[in-house]
Amino acid sequence: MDAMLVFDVALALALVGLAWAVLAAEDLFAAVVLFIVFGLMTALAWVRLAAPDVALAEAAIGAGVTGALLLATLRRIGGAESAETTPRPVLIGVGALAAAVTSGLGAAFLAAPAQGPGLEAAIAANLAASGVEHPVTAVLLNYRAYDTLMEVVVLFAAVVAVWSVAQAPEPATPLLGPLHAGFARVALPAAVVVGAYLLWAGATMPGGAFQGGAVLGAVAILALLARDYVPAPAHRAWARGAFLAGTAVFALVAAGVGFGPRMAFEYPPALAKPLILLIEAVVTLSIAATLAALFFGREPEPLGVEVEARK
Amino acid sequence: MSPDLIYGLAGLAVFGIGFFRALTLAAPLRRVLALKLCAVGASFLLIVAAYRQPPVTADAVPHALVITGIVVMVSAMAVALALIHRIAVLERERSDG
Amino acid sequence: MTEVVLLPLFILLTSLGVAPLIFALPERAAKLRTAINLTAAAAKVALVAWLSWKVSQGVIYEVQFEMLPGLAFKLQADPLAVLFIALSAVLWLITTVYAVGYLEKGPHRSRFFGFFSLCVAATVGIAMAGNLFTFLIFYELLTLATYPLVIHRGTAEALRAGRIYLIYTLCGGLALLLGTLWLYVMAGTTDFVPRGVMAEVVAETPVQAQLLFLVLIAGLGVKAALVPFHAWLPIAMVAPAPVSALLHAVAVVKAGAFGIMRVVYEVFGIDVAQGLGVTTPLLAFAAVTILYGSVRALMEDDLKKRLAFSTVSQVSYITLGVALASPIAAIGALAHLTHQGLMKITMFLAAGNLAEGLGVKKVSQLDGTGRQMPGTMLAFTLAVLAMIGLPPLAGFVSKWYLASGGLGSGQGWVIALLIGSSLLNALYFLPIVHRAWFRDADGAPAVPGRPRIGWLLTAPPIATATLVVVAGVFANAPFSPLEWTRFIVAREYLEPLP
Amino acid sequence: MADLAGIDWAVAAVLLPLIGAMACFAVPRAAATIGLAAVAVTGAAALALGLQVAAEGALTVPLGGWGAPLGIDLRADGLSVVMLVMTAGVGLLVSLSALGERDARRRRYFWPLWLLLLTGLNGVYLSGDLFNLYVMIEVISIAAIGLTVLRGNLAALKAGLEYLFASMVGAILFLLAVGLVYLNYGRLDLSGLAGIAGAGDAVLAAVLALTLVGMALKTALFPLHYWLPAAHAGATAPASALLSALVVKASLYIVLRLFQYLVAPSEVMVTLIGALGATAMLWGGIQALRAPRLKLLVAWSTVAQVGLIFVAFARAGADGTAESWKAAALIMLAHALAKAAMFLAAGRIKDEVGHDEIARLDRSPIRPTLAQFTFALAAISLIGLPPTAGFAGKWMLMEGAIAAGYWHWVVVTLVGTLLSVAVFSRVLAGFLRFDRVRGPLGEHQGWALADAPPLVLALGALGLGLIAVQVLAFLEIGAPLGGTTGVWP
Amino acid sequence: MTGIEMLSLALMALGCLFFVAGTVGMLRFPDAVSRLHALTKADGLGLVLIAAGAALAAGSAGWALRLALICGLVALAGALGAHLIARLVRTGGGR
Repeated sequence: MDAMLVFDVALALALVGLAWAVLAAEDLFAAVVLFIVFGLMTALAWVRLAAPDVALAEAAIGAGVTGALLLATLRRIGGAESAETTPRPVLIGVGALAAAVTSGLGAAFLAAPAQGPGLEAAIAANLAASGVEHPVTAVLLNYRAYDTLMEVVVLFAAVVAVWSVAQAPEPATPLLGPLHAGFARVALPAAVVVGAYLLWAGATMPGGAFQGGAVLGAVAILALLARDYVPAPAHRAWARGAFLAGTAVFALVAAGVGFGPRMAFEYPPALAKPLILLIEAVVTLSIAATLAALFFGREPEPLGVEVEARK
Repeated sequence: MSPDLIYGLAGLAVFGIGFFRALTLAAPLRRVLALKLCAVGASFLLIVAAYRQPPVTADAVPHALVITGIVVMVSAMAVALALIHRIAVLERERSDG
Repeated sequence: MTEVVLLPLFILLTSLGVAPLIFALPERAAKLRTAINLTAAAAKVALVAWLSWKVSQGVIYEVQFEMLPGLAFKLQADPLAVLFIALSAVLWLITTVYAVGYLEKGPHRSRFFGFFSLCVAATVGIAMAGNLFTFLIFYELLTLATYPLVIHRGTAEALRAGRIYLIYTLCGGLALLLGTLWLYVMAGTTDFVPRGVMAEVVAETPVQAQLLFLVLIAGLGVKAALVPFHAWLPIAMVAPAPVSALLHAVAVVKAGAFGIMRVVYEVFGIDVAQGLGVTTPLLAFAAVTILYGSVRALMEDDLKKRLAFSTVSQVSYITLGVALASPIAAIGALAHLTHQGLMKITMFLAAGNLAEGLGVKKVSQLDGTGRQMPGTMLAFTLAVLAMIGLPPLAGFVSKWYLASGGLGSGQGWVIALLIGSSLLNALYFLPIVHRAWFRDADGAPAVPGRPRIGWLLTAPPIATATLVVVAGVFANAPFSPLEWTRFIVAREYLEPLP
Repeated sequence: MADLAGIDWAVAAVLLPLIGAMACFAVPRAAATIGLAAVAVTGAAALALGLQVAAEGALTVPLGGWGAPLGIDLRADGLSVVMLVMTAGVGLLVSLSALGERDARRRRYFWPLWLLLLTGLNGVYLSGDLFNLYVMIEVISIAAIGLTVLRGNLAALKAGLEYLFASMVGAILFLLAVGLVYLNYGRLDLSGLAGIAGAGDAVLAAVLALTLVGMALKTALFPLHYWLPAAHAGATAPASALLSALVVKASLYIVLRLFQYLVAPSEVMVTLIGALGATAMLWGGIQALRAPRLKLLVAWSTVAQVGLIFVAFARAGADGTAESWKAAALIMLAHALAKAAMFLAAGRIKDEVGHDEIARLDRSPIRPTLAQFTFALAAISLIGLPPTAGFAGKWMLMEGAIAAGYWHWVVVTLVGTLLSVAVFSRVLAGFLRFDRVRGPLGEHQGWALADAPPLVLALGALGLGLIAVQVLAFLEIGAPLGGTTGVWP
Repeated sequence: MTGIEMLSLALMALGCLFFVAGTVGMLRFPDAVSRLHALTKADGLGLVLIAAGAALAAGSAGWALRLALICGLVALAGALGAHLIARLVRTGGGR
């Protein structure tokens, strides 16, 4: 098995090297591209550490959607760079601090028991009652469903914050030409099928709401880029509904089951699987809409509205 | 020298770089990148905690936590990028306004 | 028997409850505001009268509720408290009448009267505090309520005076807070108990007890204007006349002296304090303050500042009496607490009339004012004679007891001190009287035409002057201040009275 | 366990504001009414939970029925209920004063952001799981940043970005701590960890250090406070009241919880915290003295008060922490009420007078006397003069310090009190000065219904001092007794 | 080391060779368009070879089909990417 160790060491070094390259790149665009590569490499690392779900999420959200957001912002701020650099003594001081913190963490990490105690036994024991076969989905949507609800709330909060911040309409993106339109007509429906499949597979294999949502989000972003769909002010009500659908269904189901003898978030055993699938489906749609809205970056104001400058 | 040890240390190194640069970089976009690297470094720790020698299946809880962490991180970055964009727009308005 | 247990609370509420009412009144509702003020003051006097009759029957009222674990907000109407409340209630009534006249058309009268009644509420609270913790609460409330009054005029000079006043009194407050905390940690309780609570603590750690005494006296000394901490009193004279009259002659200054009395008698206990050897330095401080105050008063040309310095020295008579640690001296001290209040308020009210009516602020401008404002100057002269210690009047009574107390406890030099300070009093007061009556106003009077101050301003000083005479002549009458002090000291010392 | 009227109030306290937030976002025109109703209903839920805890003692709700290590538990004991009721009360009054917002965009987005913030806060106070605390902190910080930048001008946006970076670094440090805990103990539930956390091993040292730095960054303890003044001063009045009074408390609460559950801090750690707190008090005071604008002064006084809370925690050394967290909690409560009142009053003064430069406050002929009176009342509580809640907190602090013989903390607190007197007397003098007024002096003007919420808050701060003993008794319900006995090396 | 494993290893080695060639091409060629040329051609072929080798190693038909699908998609994406970059270069943007 030592061949894989060589690969692991190589990948680890590549990761550290890439991390330094991302932050040391002199040009912002290069930094973002290197960051996307770093994201993909991390996904590879997750695969090596036997965490397929996380690899999918990292690739789809960590590298894909985040990369798209970064590139979009880069275009909007036009690569304006503040030239000031931090003075050398501060660099050395903070460097020493960071090194100290990291080495402290390293010591604590090495002192920790390798492959120490965990909850895998408890998960396996309760898997039958959780309504899904795949352990990660069971943890996400049943054991720690409260965490996942709050995670979707964070996403919802992000879109509320972004809509409250951004206002002024901005210059339109350049057209991507006919070839892309043809490709889009073929690829996008296929991607939608892939997204739906990912959602469905989540119950038994690595996959699930977030990964599926991310793929569908990517589809929406491509549609926005190709301006197949231009968000109009009239669509705002629909968009608001889409953003909060996931959280609303999740919260109402969680509270709903809470009435009567059972605890909140405690699905009745017979209904566990359908309920989880219902929640996952709506959450996937919600995530896709939210990620696309985050990419679009602002509430689609009626174009004519002249937003007076804040005093 | 099992994989979890290698990647654990690599993750901490990535965190160190990210933490160092997050405190020293001035450009807001680069600081966002640095913070995302710190977050990835931190999630290495969790995934390594979940790693079990191959025949045994890995512990699913940290995986769920890291997925949540990724989604939280992307939403925080989205807000940061929206702020950066809005600041750039206002500064451009102010400079030529 | 505790019939109307809440009587102390009602007395407190007559002014505390009234304050927000007055704050909310718009400026032009002058009639309504005066009505509220006067009824509240009258009600308080009535309640105090009833209380004093009850307390003389041996009833002790007490209201208590727990504020912090182990610490209670406690109001207790014992005879000592009643004396101080009676004084402040009567004088508040008179000064309110005076203030209504004085601030005829001035701005912010609602705010003034609001804080004015808050001050009196604080004074009453200080009097009735059952433990040092409650005393501290009202002590700080007094600072907060008097600050806006000192800077009522809103001028830059008033604000500067206010800032100095705030620094002094808040530092005093913090010292008292530190003392109360330390007392609570060392003695386990801050309650006022006739024979004091510090007996065993003094036995164990005398040095710490001495330090605690120093901190407590420093905290209280600021308000009692003991020498190193007296500077704020003359500066605060920039306040309007009713404020300097009621507050700086009665409420604030007496609160400090009253606090010292409580600490010496009911926290340490007089014999424990004497055993600890802290009374002699206190005696020294009081003596120095008496002399220093009189000397500075001599040099001061501004009338109100001269009166302020005289207050500094007069208040230390009380501390002197307390520190002499003999029952007779204690009677002298307590009697002086009331008599000095009456005398000093007459003088300040008269000074206010002079400033308001004739625009006379300096002693040198006082020539011939006797003829122009006979009533006021008559009251002023009576108060001056009482202050110097002319036999039948109030001043003589308290000085007499102080002197015999000093003699009794072997401190012979006290008599020399009292005689000396009386002489000094005469030196800085008699020229005022001489200028007022025996010099004719050469040249045009400072303000043309009859001085236009109405009866609202002349009646109060005359009333207080008559009280001074009454307190002096009928000293042995049943409810006179002197009689009441004998009753208190009896309870305090539990010995047969001489 | 279903209970009081069959509803599980702990879950209700978290889900109600969430549902309210979504409703406000869905119907922007009716955001204000829905928002206010949601805040009121959440307040009722918090009170019901309080009654229940008062009756039955600490309450544990195993969500999903799975139990501690696998599932997530909600835990409501004395401290969390006091924080919940405080958040609900202050939040309701701030919401009332936010009704006066005229700008359409701000009115539309204040309510969903505020209710999401409320969800996060209630989530933190009820959470019994470390990672759940992390997610809740993220909900709070994103909503808080949304509120900070709601004003929309460049200064607010820049302050918001700086605040976002600070809270992201803080959250990541906390995530690292969670990672280390899971690596070593394989479980994340606080009550479970309290038992097995071994005495004095290196991991707990790292976890404690990381969390302390992370939370210090988010609560703006001295060296890491650089982002707070600009962010809190730049926001709109209701937003800054929420930020200063409530958001700062969440990370303070987490530090308290960790010291209670994971490991009792050692003497070195406690003195370090006290020292940082002391410097924060001095630095905050000095900066507040130099602050030109009213809201900046109030923001700097938050930095000082956070320092005071840490000093309160450190007042009696390591073994005293079992008692001194109550003093810290009391000061947190007093600060929340007084600071919210002060920020709202400052906002009112700025609306009436037109600007909030302290030097020119006394020149304006318009004097909002009621708002100024509220400001003064809040100042009295922040200074800590009797009978306010601030005084009760400081009294507990100094009493514990003297009993344990740590006199230096007493001296620090007294100096801090004098400093805050100087700071606030600078503002109060401006209110009471009349000789440089331009134009005729109006009388009783500037009074409006919007003055009511701050006044109620200020009177609350005043009145709370009188019932401090009941609050302290309530704090003791179900409080874990100082976590493990293990003392970190 | 049966025959099939030998063959799949050989195929994969060949594929890697093409990838290396593509990368060298990308670094050495002067302007953007020629670099595009190197990338799409060499990497495309390299990918197919590695996929074939992997399919042999995996053995089951299902995996072979999936790998083929992946090759198809990557080729499609590569072509579109190259086209868009080329359009950008022709219209004067890009670096």
